[in-house]
Amino acid sequence: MDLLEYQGKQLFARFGLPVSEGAPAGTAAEARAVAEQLGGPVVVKAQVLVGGRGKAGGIKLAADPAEAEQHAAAILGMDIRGHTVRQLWIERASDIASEYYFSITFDRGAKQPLLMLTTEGGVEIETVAEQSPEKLARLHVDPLMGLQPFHVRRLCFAAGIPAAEAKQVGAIIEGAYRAFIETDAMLVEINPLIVTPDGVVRALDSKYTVDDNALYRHPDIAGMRDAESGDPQERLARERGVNFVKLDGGDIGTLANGAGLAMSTLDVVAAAGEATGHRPANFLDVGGGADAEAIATAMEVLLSDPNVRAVLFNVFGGITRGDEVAHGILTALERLDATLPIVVRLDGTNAEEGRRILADAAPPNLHVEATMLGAAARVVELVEGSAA
Amino acid sequence: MDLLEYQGKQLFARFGLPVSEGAPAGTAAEARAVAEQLGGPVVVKAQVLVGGRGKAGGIKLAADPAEAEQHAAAILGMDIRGHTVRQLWIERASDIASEYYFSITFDRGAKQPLLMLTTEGGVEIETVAEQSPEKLARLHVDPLMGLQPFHVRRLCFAAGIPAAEAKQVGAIIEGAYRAFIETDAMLVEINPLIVTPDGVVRALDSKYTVDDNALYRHPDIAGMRDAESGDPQERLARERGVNFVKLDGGDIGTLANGAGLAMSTLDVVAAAGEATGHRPANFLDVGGGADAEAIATAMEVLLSDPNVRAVLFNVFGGITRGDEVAHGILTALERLDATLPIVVRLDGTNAEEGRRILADAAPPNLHVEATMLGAAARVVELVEGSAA
Amino acid sequence: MPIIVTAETRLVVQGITGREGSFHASRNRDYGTAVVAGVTPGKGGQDVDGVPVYDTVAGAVAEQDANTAMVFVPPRFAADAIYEAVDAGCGTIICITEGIPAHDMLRIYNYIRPRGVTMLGPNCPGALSPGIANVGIIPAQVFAAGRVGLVSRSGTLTYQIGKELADLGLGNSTIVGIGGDPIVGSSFIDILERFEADPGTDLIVMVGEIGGDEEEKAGAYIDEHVSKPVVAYIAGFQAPAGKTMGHAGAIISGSSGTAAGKQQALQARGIPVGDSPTAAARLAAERLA
Amino acid sequence: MPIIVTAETRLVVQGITGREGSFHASRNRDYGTAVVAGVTPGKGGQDVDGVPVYDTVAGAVAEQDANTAMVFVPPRFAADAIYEAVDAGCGTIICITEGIPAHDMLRIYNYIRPRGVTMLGPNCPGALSPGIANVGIIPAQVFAAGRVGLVSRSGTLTYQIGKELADLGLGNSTIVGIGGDPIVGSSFIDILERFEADPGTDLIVMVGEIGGDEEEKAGAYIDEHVSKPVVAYIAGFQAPAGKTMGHAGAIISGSSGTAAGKQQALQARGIPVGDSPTAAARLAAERLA
Repeated sequence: MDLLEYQGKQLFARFGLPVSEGAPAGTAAEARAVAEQLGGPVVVKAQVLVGGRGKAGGIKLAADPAEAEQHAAAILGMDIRGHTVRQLWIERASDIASEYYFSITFDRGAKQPLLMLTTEGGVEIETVAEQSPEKLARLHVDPLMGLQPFHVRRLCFAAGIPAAEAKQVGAIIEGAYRAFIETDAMLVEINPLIVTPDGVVRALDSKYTVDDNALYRHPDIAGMRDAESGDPQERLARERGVNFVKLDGGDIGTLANGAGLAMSTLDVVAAAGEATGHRPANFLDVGGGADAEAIATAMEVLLSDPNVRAVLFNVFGGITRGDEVAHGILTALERLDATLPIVVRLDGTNAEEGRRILADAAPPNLHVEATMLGAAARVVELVEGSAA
Repeated sequence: MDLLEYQGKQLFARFGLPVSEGAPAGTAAEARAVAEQLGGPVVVKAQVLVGGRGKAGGIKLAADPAEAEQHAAAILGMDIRGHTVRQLWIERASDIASEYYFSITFDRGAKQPLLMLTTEGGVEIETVAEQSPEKLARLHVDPLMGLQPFHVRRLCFAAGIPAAEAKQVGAIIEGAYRAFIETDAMLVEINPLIVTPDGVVRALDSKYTVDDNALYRHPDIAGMRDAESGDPQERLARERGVNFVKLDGGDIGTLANGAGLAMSTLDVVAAAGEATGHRPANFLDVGGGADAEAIATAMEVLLSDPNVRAVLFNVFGGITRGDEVAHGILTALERLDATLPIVVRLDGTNAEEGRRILADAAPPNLHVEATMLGAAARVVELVEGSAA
Repeated sequence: MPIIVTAETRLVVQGITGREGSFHASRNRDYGTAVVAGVTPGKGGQDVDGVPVYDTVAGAVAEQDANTAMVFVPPRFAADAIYEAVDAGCGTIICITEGIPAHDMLRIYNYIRPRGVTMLGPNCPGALSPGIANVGIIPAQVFAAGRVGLVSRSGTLTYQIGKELADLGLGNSTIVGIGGDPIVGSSFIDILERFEADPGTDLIVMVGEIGGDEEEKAGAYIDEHVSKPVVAYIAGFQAPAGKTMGHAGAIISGSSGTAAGKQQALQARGIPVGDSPTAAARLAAERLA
Repeated sequence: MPIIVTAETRLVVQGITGREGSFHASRNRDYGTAVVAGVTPGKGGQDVDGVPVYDTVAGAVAEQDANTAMVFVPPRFAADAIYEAVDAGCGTIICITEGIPAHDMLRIYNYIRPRGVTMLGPNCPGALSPGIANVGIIPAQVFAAGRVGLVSRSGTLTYQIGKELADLGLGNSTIVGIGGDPIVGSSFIDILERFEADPGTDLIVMVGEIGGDEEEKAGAYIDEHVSKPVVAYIAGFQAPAGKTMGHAGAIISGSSGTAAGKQQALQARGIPVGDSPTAAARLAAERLA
């Protein structure tokens, strides 16, 4: 789960990291009120889960509350790379002498947290990594050893942090590491980490991702999820507990059991549809051991996309039983009164029984195929036919 | 550093372990006041760093404040196995249905904390270990894994803790483990861990030892040290920072550099003096790199024991330099106006120079010996001569 | 000859009294696996379908010589279960549970690795050595015994490829599901090393997917250390960046972890990559022909 | 042939700019040890008596190929220094510092042990291979080169026995101080195993003291695994129970850890125990005669 800048900063503050004083605002009037309370110049910042806010005009300096209100009004509702701005963060403006970068990522390759620090902050870290790799200090921390003082020293020495700032930067590294560990974070990034002209080091932005699987340990963070955001179909899927990802521009709904098979299904559908311009509309994994009810729910999510003109079921039963899948399909067809073409490929546990159940019911729009490639070809054929 | 019962219980409470309500008292009047505040029957408990308080009459049940005052007056000043009672702990009396035992020791053999739990509490754990070892559940915890729920379950199952109490006992194990780790404890013992007739589990006593080397991390615990207690000579040594242990019934003061050599010196002195009944009076390690001043201070501590009638210096220089030792001895003799026989054996770094310095000064009561065994024989001879 | 699950496997099932635990324990036993014990705290002394249940893994190890643990407990309790199995001396842990917090596995991985413990998963289907032993949820009926080693991050996709191989007359030495989480106990390289050393394996099929760089690393490893032919399949060419595709580990971050990148990396090492499970199986059959 | 400190030793001294660190670094170097670097954070780029100083151990390892670290930093910072040396890849750590919290060493021990790192100390005098290398504070002039392996929990007591051996014409292959703390990086058994394997060692002298049960365990180990003659000395017969005798590890708890108990345990295994350093040295000379 990705957090908005101000949510990340709230966590920063909880772990003792210095951030600028500020408050969130949902309306222009609120933005003005916050600016009045802070006094002096403020920065109005769009809160969206996407980069490039500044370039898109989502971050504006305001000299006074009136200007803050104007900027807020302009930014709210703005579309930034597909994300509508519904929330702002208003904070006291900062004087900046230098911009550093610090992050902790969950390095799955090394299986250890990776700390990165550079004095070349304020830009994309990939750029620094490419253009001046010698300026990017990188260090892994064995989680069983834990962050030791030497890690901090080594990182600061390697990045060339001036001695006068090393203590502040060190405390920020320690606080961020604690935050990373204690909030089950997958990413904690501070870019830029600024130094003010009078030598104060402060986090001016935050990028913060928390492991979805660990949210049960952090109900406060789970509560930060922005229920309003995102695609309506994905929201429906989330509400129904269906493992679903929408793909842009597709017209063939797909469903499989198991993430790998579901991904593979997309690939073979895309390959089959390439010549005629048909594409998969979604990823949907019904998971292991799905029962009839789960299948029906998944179908409901699939059909909520009006662009979907045919559906492919690709189920290879392990825990999942073919007879349950067959019942689920029939239940869904009846309940949703679905008439669009549906191709079913069933294999594995109780597959024969499942195929018999489908053959017995024999709804006219249902087509059973024996192989995955055959099913992909068939569903493309059917959606192409329905378009004609 | 060993803590008194009530100090250990204060730490227990800090880590969420249930203890009886109570307060310390230094006078009979204070004891009465505490009893009045608690209401109902109370237990008056002598606070000394030695076992067997109950048998010695140091723990008494009082039905009312007046009786608490009487018991307190009787217990204060009492000598319990060489320890004078100066402090009491007054707590609400408990009804006891069962007595369990739980401890965490620093197992240096296994290099891991060792947890022990048994339902046979209230007696010396060595007795349980000998007489019914099958009732004593033992489990090591790898500190890098940390205490996991399975450790707690395994211990409770192995000890046969009734299911109804397992949750409370489990919470106590978890709290005690946190206390053990977070206070740098060498021992955390609860004996007895009682179960009341209405099923409440509570720590009725505490035995708590904290690593001296880690006290700098725990200034609050360091402040619990009972400066008044112990032998006056050991107190002097502690004040002067001298590594000293008094031995009962000895008449030969000993000093060496390094703990191993100091122990060995005791052994050879004891062997040499066995026939004539002379024994070492102390262990004293001046440590590595002792300078003249440190030697003089150590000598001062040695001579503060009126039973000491001769002194053996056994120094094998590594970091410690023989010339410094020689200067220290001469300084001490002069400063303390010491006339008792002193045998010196110097070896290692700058030993020749040290021996020359001593030979040049040649105080009449100073005898230089070439070997450790020779020095031990000589000091016994001299103390035997001085007794004649 | 099989790897990981063998005729020597003596299995203890953690969470055996749960719905899935009991179902698969029985199924594994019926297949011929020595399912010697189950563990459910508080249910010690009971049995599940004749398999004795213990309160602790230590009890199961002491009384039944269990050497392999299969973890079926819910994700919140899975880390504890894994530690318990390791602490009790099980040298092999197969964790089926899905949804374990990544930081839990981060600690577990770094704990077990220097201690030489073998782990599959979490979020894996287990391992099957056809005709010998099955530990996990792999539907054994799909697979035939043979000389193809199969290693995969995915469950059902593995079954799919197993079936495609079987349709071409090829069987497997062992099918190993390493799991779809960001950190799993065994990497492709760990399993490749075992298949390379296994005289019963002639060819290896590696089934990867988007996310991470294990496939790329495996490619380099194969180039240097694997003498047997390897054929690969990668799923997720259609996956958009930044979206988790079912598996917590299946996510494209920035430009890294794409299926195309993995395919290129493998092909650059001379490892053929099929563009469908069917194609991958055919490549395997060609190599063995 | 020596053990632990050898001609291959390339030493980095942590805390080299301190009083003791600089003194002993120079002394070790003058003896012939390859003292290739020192570390003091913030003093990188300086040198101590010609030895280059780095800010980090990683720097010293990268530029000077240091493989052994000697720790001279104060106890509060010693755990960090040890972790730094391990993390930088030093395979041998010799920690002279006294007074490190026991829990720090508890974690360090359990961390380094499965990773195969060799550690002496804390609170140890180091190791000396006469004529080859000296790492630590052992006064080399006391010892002669020869074929007696010497291992001890104590510093000056070791010098005493070394001198007694030298007086009898015996020299040492290596003198190893394992340290006087409750938990030290290497046990008697670890060192006995190395001396047993060392063709340059003919006899081993083991110098124990009160506290713990390492001597008893060593006795059992010698009985089973050591073919070379072993002679022992134990200090602390006069020590009362419950008092720490200088070394944090030298304390008799209850009935365990007494010198008499250790002596009996060793003698029961047929290992002769001298009742003074002189007697122990004579026993060694007799065995080698």
